[in-house]
Amino acid sequence: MSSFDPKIIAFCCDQSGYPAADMAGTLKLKLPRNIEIVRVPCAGRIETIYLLKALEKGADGVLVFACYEENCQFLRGNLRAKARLAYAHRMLEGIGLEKERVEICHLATNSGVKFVETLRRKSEQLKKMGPNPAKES
Amino acid sequence: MAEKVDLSSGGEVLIIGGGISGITVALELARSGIPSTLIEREPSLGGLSASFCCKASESCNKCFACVVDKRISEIYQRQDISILTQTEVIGVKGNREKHQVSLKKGKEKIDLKVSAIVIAAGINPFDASQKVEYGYGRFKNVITAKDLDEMLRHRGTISRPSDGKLPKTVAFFQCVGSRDESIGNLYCSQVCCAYALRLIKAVRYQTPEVKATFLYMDIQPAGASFQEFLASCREDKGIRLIRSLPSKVYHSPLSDTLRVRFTDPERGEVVEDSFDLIVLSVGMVLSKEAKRLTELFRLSLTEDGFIASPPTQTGVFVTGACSGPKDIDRSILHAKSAAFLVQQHLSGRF
Amino acid sequence: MPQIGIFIDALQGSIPASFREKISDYVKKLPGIAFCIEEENLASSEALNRMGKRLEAGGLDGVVIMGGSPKLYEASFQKLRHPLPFNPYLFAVANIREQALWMMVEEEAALERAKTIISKTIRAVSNSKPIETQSLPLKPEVLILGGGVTGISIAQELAKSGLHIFLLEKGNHLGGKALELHKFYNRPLEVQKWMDEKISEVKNNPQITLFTHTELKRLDGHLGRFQAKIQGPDRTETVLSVSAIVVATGYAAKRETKGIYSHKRVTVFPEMEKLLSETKGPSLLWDGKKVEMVTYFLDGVNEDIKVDSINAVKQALLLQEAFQCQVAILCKDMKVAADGMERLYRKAREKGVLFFKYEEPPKLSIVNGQIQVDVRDTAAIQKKEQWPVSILSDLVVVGEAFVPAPETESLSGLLKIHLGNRGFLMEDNPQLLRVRSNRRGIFVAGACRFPQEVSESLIEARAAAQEVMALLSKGTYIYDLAVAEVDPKKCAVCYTCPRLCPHSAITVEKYGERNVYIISGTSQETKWGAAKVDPASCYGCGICVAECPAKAITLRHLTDEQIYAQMGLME
Amino acid sequence: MIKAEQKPIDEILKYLNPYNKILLSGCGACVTVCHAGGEKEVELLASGLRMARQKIGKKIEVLEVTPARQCEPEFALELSETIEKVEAVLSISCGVGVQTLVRHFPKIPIFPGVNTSFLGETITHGVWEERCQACGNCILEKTGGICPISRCAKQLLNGPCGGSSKGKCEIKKEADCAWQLIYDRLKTLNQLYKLEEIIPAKRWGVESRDSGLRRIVREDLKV
Amino acid sequence: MKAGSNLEKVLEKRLFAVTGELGPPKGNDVSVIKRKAELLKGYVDAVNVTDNQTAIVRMSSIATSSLLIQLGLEPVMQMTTRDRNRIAIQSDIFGATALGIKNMLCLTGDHHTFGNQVDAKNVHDLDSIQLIDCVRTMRDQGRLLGGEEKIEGEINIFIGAAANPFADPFEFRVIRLGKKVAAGVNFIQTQCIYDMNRFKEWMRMVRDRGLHEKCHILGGVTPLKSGGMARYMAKNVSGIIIPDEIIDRVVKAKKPAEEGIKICVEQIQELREIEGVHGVHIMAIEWEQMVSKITEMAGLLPRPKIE
Repeated sequence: MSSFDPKIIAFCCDQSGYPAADMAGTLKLKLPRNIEIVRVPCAGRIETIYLLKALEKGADGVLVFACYEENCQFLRGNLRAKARLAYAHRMLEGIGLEKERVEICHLATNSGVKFVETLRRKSEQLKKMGPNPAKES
Repeated sequence: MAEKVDLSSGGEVLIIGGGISGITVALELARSGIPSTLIEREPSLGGLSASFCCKASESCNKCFACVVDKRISEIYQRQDISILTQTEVIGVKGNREKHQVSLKKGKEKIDLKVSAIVIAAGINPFDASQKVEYGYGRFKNVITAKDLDEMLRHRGTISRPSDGKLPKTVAFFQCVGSRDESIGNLYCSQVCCAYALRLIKAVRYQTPEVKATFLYMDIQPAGASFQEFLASCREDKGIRLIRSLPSKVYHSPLSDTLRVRFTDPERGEVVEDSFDLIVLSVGMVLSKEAKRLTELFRLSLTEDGFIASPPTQTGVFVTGACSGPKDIDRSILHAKSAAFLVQQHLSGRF
Repeated sequence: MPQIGIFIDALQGSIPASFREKISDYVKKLPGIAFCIEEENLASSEALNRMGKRLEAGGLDGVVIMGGSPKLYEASFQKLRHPLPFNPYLFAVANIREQALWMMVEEEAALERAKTIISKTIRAVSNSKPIETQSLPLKPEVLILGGGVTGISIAQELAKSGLHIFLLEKGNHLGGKALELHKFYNRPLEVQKWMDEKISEVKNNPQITLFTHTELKRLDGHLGRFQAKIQGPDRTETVLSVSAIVVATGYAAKRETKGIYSHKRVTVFPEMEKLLSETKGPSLLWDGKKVEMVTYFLDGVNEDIKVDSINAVKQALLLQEAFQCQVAILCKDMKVAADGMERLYRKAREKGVLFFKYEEPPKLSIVNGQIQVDVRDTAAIQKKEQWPVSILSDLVVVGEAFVPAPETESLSGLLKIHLGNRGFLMEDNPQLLRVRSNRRGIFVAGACRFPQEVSESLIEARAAAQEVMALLSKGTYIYDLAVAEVDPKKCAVCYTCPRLCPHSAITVEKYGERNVYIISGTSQETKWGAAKVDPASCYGCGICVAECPAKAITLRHLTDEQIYAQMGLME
Repeated sequence: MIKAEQKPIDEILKYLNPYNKILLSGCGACVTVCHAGGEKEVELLASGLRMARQKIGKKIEVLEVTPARQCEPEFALELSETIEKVEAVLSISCGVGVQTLVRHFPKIPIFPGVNTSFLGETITHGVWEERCQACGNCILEKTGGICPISRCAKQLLNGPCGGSSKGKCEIKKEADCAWQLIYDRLKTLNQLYKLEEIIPAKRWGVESRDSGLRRIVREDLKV
Repeated sequence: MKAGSNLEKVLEKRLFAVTGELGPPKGNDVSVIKRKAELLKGYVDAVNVTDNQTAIVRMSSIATSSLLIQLGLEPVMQMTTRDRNRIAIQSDIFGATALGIKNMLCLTGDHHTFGNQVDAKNVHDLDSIQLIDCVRTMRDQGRLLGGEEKIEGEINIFIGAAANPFADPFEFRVIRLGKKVAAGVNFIQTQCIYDMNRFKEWMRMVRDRGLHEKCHILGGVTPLKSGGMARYMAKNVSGIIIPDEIIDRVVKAKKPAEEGIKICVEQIQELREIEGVHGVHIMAIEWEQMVSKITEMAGLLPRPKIE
């Protein structure tokens, strides 16, 4: 396996993603290296430009951890995040980048296991896809 | 290091039981500016509902487990609630105005003078081994819904305790220990139907090859969008809803599966079916700790064996599942209304 | 170069000493570090006092705590707030335990990850600005919409706690749907008498100003200064200024009247309840004839609402005991998930009530003046050909469909609160904890959210009262200005943010100063111009910030730079 | 307001191929309101362009700016120093903005980034519908305030045509037939008599675009 | 007399007129016109020549009409406002009348996106009613639209237009017919009729306003070839209503084509009894050979010869 460690930016909603990350820590579940966790009050705070700037400035993949539908503390933050991801996907398709580089994963405060599994799966997937050709060298 | 118990912010109210009900009463009183002391027998807060996993499938199935986690982290952030874990009540004296309560934390004894006491001692899941014919404790692959919950929370996927493999067929028995004359529990625990169906939906969403069979008497609704939830369960091909309670479970050594005997209403006769895993939806019974507290506070029990709430002037309030089976949703609601009563009782006094 | 103070928390040894040394060596070499202190357990009060004194010395632009999850420390920040002039938003936490030490396989990887987290956190805190707290005075005045059993009990509870209540009832009498009930299923109480006492107590309670025949016409303002324009019977309009609002407008019942349901021998629960309470004699008369056989057809409409099952069993017991009728109850599932219902259900079976659990709905037909009900019971064990059974009944009681009250939709538009499934108020979101709406200061209770048994609605009423008290009891609402803020110069007034704010906290007003436009021909003022966020109602979620096409809105406690800093990619 | 939609990015990349340093200019007015060319979209498109070119190894430098309104000479001239530094300009303001820049900067290639669609009304957030063709001689008073020139597929002045059924236009099944709306509207205002007189042929050649380039001159305002 | 065309004479003499319809070829193959003309000769008083029907490019209506004149048939030149602006329309009318064409049908025309030139720019400078008014001005006042100078020569044209009683809003359809009459129309050919009750209701409203005296109304009929055609027209062609009983009759019939003809003949007989209907317009699209059979079975033969 190539020694390439995909750089993943994980936007974690403070209501579900970030506590799930803490729980994964307390359960001593191991994460792949090279993962940046960004704490935002709600997935709705994540602007589409963050997703694109992340890929542009060197990330190989972006993961948005949002609450499940109908479980968002701010009622529609997760739906807005999904809509912005769709916009980003259209943009990525336009410039020939794989859609899988940016993905959303719904979870709740106590989904530590799902948090780690998603990140591991994504890291493997990005290893196969190879580094992000569009990142600033 | 016996850290000196900091009672400066203890205030007027003692809350016994650190489950979701106790925590909510403490939080609501704190929001109204009334400091309180919360004591909990276990080393950590959250009680039974803190060990629940998230049961969402495509979208949230409203099991409220994540709300419990949030309330726990919120209560640690408040500084006007003093939390004493591994603490028990050993004696109480005093009348309506002032209650003299003595607590035991490890070797230390603490005495408190409070004007209101809230009992939120919660419940224990019914001991499934009492239903001998289901073989809980004898057969490895017969587990309770609580065990499955913890398995999903810590390991993320369902697996058979005997060999750790993914069970292809799972049976859920409802009303284990509730609505049952032979045990003497003549009440419905109200939560197990929705709880089991949510577990099924979560498991089937994660591992669609698992086929579930749900053996029930009457499906009890829970929450405002239960109709759509139940309709989606009925449409799901992998879930069989059969209105009959099983009578016996045997272990068949050759195939390491469990044979279950129950009546199939369509064919109108008794049938036997084999399952890789059996999950018992155990009901609620008053916790031993709660029984001790009822004697201590000279409270009475209801017909169903839960704590009857005393007249409010006595300054003693009962909330949560120990006063009658409730799910997390209604426990929070009842805790808020109890907090309001406490507040009225205190303001009545000031 | 901003001066940053560093505290390394050992968290009672859960971060090993070796790891801590490497961290402190790394930190000491970084530019702009004022000091780097290690603490055994930062959350303990002594450590906090030491930290407080050290911060009092001043000369710091920010503090970074290296330890566990930020959630552990937010409490200690709050404890620090009072004695110390150090703004909590200048604190940042480097989560090196949960998200570095415990998450990496080898220690070396954990150390390297901890270093990146630390450098990112330092950069994030160095461009964060202090955020002050504000307090909003709250008059102890509450508006309650809906004079049903929920509305009047909230009014009573809050009046007892010293608040002044404006109770608005659209109709001409108080009591709402509960007046159709005569007996509780679990309390030996005459509902009518109990309701009359409550109504009279509300009527002559000085704390409660009662408006009947009155409707809410318009609502402006936010928490603490809602301006509710109400219209009385003679079309006079008054404006109430209240701090909080509780919606308790209840539900409506829609009776099926097509086909056989319009037959005179088919009735609904309220009529049956009235009949049972008025008839004294040993036998029950319906349309002049003696009633021997009554059938209850449940779950035809509200399959997931318990009220029909509860009322059916209660009435069946009364019919069997007092009027020697034979009762059959047809349902998909018998709802016993209410305190004491299982015992009532068993008592009904002992008294001879027949229960049928159907899958396909039973067929009703008229046979010489009576209603024949054919039903196939799925719980029975007999062979298929013995079913369906046809029950010849003098009276069939059918459940009415519970639908939202007619004005619920317009009310949700007026109050800018969301509608949930089936048109009831508020979506079924666990985070709302049953009584909160999507707007701060507006609460929802009782059947208008979800139709339920009276005793449940009373608990919900008291819970809503508690929410109001928690808000108004201190007289002021203290909040951090960690909210969104619109730059009027950049705002293109495109109305995106008021539409998308889930908490309806944004309204559109004319820049800073109030440009008042008089609508031609009327004296009505109107404000038009840039969007404005009401700081007290904003939850700080940042949805509007991300949606604004002109990037005119900033989130004061989490700006773009801070997020880019956390991403650790920017130069 | 003018409504516009962004061009697919691969199309933009085609005609930007020869240039390695461009200015991407948005506009703070109409295209901001319809989320096609505001500051947010400028950032997004800039990032997309950089990544696309980075991917094929032909880096591009994108300067980003969003004047308040691109159809004013002063705002356009504000960009002059930056424009000197670039090889081409990509403007995601409406067609007017693009051509304002072209008039002021004749020597530099200027490209559109959006397709300017129509003058439209907001139905709900994110849904806009055409309302006006700017035909220069408004006939709304004749049709109860509903314009057949912009909302009828055949621009009839004495509609509806034989294809209107159940209130819908035969050309686009989901679109309302303008003349059905006009009929219903005038019926509620009980002014149906207005539909009985023949509306004469429109004088296209005098006021509409068919009269050639149109110019409004307000002597009272001229400086 | 407006133009002295055969159709006008038949109608003025209160005889029951019969008009056919002929679709020009998708090219310049004159033999197609000859073949269709032969099938219609002697069975109809005049033949409608469609103008790029459903926006599909065909030989122009003027050319085909003048060819029909040489073949001894009287054409009714259809003209749509979709493809020509007012300059082209008026100059075409000069040409047509010069070539001896005496009848004209003024239509708005099908939208160009239905045809095979979807990228075209449609014109719609005038609409059908403004076109009628324009032609009447040229004929009666000898002036061009909005122009002052006299036309060199006489424009004698018998003006016709279409009407669709089955489009919505139904109660407005008669008012619109009134507008066409006010604009100077001389005869009307309706959309093909299947829903007889609705047509009768429409005729009643026409009679209430006395429009049936101000212009000659010919009922349009189209024989159904098969069940499939019936279902297709009912579903896709808006402005045509085919009641289910008629669709069922054609679908269930052993020989659908014959059943279609039988229905068409019944319709013609029914139209003859309706007061105010002065003729029938048989639109046998690509089935011209059936016109002889239909006219014979409906007892419309022989066609009157009027000097």
